[in-house]
Amino acid sequence: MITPTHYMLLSAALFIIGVIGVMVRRNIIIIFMSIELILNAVNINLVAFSAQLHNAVGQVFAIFVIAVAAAEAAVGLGIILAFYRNKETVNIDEMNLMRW
Amino acid sequence: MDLFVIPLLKILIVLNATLVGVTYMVLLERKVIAWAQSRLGPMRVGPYGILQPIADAVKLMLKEDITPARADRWVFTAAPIIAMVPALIVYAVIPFGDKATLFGREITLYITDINVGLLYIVSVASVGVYGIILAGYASNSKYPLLASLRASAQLISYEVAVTLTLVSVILVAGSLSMVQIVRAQESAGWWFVFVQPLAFAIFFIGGLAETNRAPFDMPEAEQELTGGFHTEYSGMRFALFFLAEYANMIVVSSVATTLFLGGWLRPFPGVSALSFLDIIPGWTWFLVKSFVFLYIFIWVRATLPRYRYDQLMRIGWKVLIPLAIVNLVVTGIIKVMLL
Amino acid sequence: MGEAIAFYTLSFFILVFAVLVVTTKDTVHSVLFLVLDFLFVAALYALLGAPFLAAIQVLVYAGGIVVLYLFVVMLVNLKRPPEAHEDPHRRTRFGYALSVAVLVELGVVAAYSHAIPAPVLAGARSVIPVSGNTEEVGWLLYTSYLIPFEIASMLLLVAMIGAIVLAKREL
Amino acid sequence: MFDTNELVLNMGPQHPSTHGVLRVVLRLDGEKVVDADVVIGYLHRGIEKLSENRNWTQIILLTDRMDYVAAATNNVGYCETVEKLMAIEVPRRARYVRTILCELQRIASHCLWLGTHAMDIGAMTVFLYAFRERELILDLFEEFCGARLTYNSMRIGGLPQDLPPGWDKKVLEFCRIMDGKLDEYEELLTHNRIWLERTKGIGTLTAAEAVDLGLTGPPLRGSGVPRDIRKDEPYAAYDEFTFDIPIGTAGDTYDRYLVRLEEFRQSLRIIRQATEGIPEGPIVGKVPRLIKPPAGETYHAIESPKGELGYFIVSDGKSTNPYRFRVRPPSFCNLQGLRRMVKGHLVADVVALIGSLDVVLGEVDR
Repeated sequence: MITPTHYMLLSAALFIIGVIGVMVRRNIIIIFMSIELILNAVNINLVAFSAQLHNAVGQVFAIFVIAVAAAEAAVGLGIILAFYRNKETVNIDEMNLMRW
Repeated sequence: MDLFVIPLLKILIVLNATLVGVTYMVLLERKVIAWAQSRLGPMRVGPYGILQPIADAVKLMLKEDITPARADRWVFTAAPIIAMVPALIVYAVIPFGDKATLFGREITLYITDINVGLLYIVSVASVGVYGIILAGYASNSKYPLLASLRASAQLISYEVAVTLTLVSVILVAGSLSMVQIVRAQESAGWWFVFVQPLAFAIFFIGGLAETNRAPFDMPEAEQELTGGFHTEYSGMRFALFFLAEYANMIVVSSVATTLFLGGWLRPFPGVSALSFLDIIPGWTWFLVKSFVFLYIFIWVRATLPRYRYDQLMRIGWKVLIPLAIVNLVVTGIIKVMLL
Repeated sequence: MGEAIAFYTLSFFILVFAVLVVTTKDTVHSVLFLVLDFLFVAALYALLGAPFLAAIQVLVYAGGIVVLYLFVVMLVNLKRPPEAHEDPHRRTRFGYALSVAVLVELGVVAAYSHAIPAPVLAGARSVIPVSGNTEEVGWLLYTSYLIPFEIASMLLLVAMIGAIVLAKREL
Repeated sequence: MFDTNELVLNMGPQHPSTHGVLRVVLRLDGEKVVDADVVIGYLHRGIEKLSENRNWTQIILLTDRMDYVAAATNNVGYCETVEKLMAIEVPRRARYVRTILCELQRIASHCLWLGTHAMDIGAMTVFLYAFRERELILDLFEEFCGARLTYNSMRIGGLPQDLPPGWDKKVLEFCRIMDGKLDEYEELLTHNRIWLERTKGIGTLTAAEAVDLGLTGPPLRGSGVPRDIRKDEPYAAYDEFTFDIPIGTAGDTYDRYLVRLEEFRQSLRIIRQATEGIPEGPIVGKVPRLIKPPAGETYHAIESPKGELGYFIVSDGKSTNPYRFRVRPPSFCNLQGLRRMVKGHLVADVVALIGSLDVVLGEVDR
């Protein structure tokens, strides 16, 4: 029997993998992808509870999360490109100036 | 038995029929274009060249499979597979007919009918873009890279217009399930092409662009980019791209048939005077309609020159998408106000 | 039983691909693993009885957002490896430690909730006059959550304009 | 595109639409052409130098190999230059036949141009239609001189042999067929929206620019300069026929296309007049047994399908081969316009513009 706890543990593991990616990697594109993993972890939780509670609200929230992820990806990647054009790098350790 | 064997058999039949259909689609294209150009087309292999696809397949399989020296080996291998798989799994939800009785058993002539069928098709088709992008990237060559940038921009832009037309069809039909959409046309008494002519036109143009067909075939424009994203491919991997393109054409024509031309329904299902046409089984109508659609694809290719990349984008964003939005809004207003 | 097999298989692939996303050196390969990961997450949604969300996940995530990532990775063709430079003040080990701490914390929370099962909120469904997953989600989106929905659409519009402004060289 | 780096793209020498072995090095910003460098010489065979070691008759055969899709025109140009140097009077019948051959050749060359140009823009059917009609002309040439591509169809002082019996009837029949086929091409292209969008406003050259770049032939006339050697300095029998010189207004790819299409019609008009009025008489003038022009130099130009094809020949009066042999090839000179034309356009336009200039690499490199 698969309970919501199983889904929560899966989600927690996915979340942590994402967090480790954010904390450890220095390539900003990979960091962005780790953030997507984190958002997916959240979505798994939402959908699991939605199934458990027989209520579609969790799925609605998951849709909002996806919308926010799309917005975040668009703006974030725009920033990466703008940054890359000026400094020829995507290494987050070299992004140490507030303006250039 | 009913849970596993019959669906498996259906999948087997549909997959094989698709692959055979695709190879013969290539022959049909060569023949039709040849006739348009006052030539004969392939004539050597078998009578009137009907064994040509088999010869082609054998040739492509026996050819040397070249991987460029500085290509990204894994991605280079994966790209044609990624292009081919979505083109094939879309057939899971396409209803080729209603029901048939075979060996005393009633069988539905579709693999499955899921609640979100249309959405499934759109989402699976959107994954097909990866094959092209990755092929261009992994080849480590300039022409394929340019072509894959073109292709991905083109596919993503036209996906918007095509999906918007699908939404207006969903509004009319009131369902996302492919079977339900056909049933809606049955109960409405006419095909949706008469209800949504603009959506049909946009879908057709968008379909040409989505399948990289002339006049929107710049991702593989031989004269500009020496073959486009599959320049560096040879042998069976090239064949997979080729098959994927034609399989996608068949998908687009099947979807158009289902959504706009009434799927397995006879012409004018509402007119009882034509009910003598009911003797012809539904799947025949489906195949005939799809065939007509495919023929038009080829015909367009034989006739029209190619658009330029920026013109293609202009048509997509400044003509098709606004038209599709207007069509959607008008459909919604009519649906709410009048019905 | 079938559900358990499906769950464990899907979870296994989700976690393996997630680890590969984070650890792979080649950014393009990383993006590909991300796509695979999202596809398996979509399969998990289907398993949870949310086919609409599964389709949206594939359509928006795999077919949209990740293509964007791939575009950026292809445009940002780096002449030197992106991780060549490391800030001496960086505390990687601290990052790992923090992550493990959060994992333990989440595990404890999950185990605790396992001990005290949440009450099943019945009756929430009866508010919705439609049946079927897609219809339910649609009904909720356009009634109770209409304002968040509109705000989300505004957010997307703002993000679109922002991305254009950022990425375009000259306006 | 986002990338700020310019992409250097090597178009050719192996590329399906550079019409042979042209190499264009493009500097691209996204898909926009920032600069283009035209590299030639892949088909250089040293025809000019080779000619200095051949006797005067043997050179005719070499001229075939320059513009190999319009070999008869090359032959006529060369023979007339030598005749001018030696002051040989060519009989009227020979001049008429030369005119017919030149104009047939112009149609054949334009057929090839139309087919490949349309093919470059993606209209594949026009290509086969145009080649179908070119085949009819090649049949006519085969009947006249036995060859289908490199004709060697002229001799100094006249023709190698008289016309085969019934040939003129076949030419008139061909003219009748061609009239209908031209409408067919126009139906497929002239008012086609996609064709208009692909060609209008692409590679626009003003009249002054075209003259400055030294363009001749249809590219020059497309920009509105009414320069045609057939009218300005008539050779062969052109002064005896009435025909018009089509000129364009905007100087873009579409105008060059229209000019060439009208040239099809004018060529048919000339062929009709010439075939119907062909005089009886000898086919060779008074030519000495040994061709050995007096010392001196001369330049003579004719209007080849591509533009002004000029021969500059120096004879020392002592040997049986030229002292200096130089060709002014129209393709080479027209190709100089490419760099100016492609700037600011897209990659797809580059192939359209190469097609629109109608270059033959055999003539560019010689």
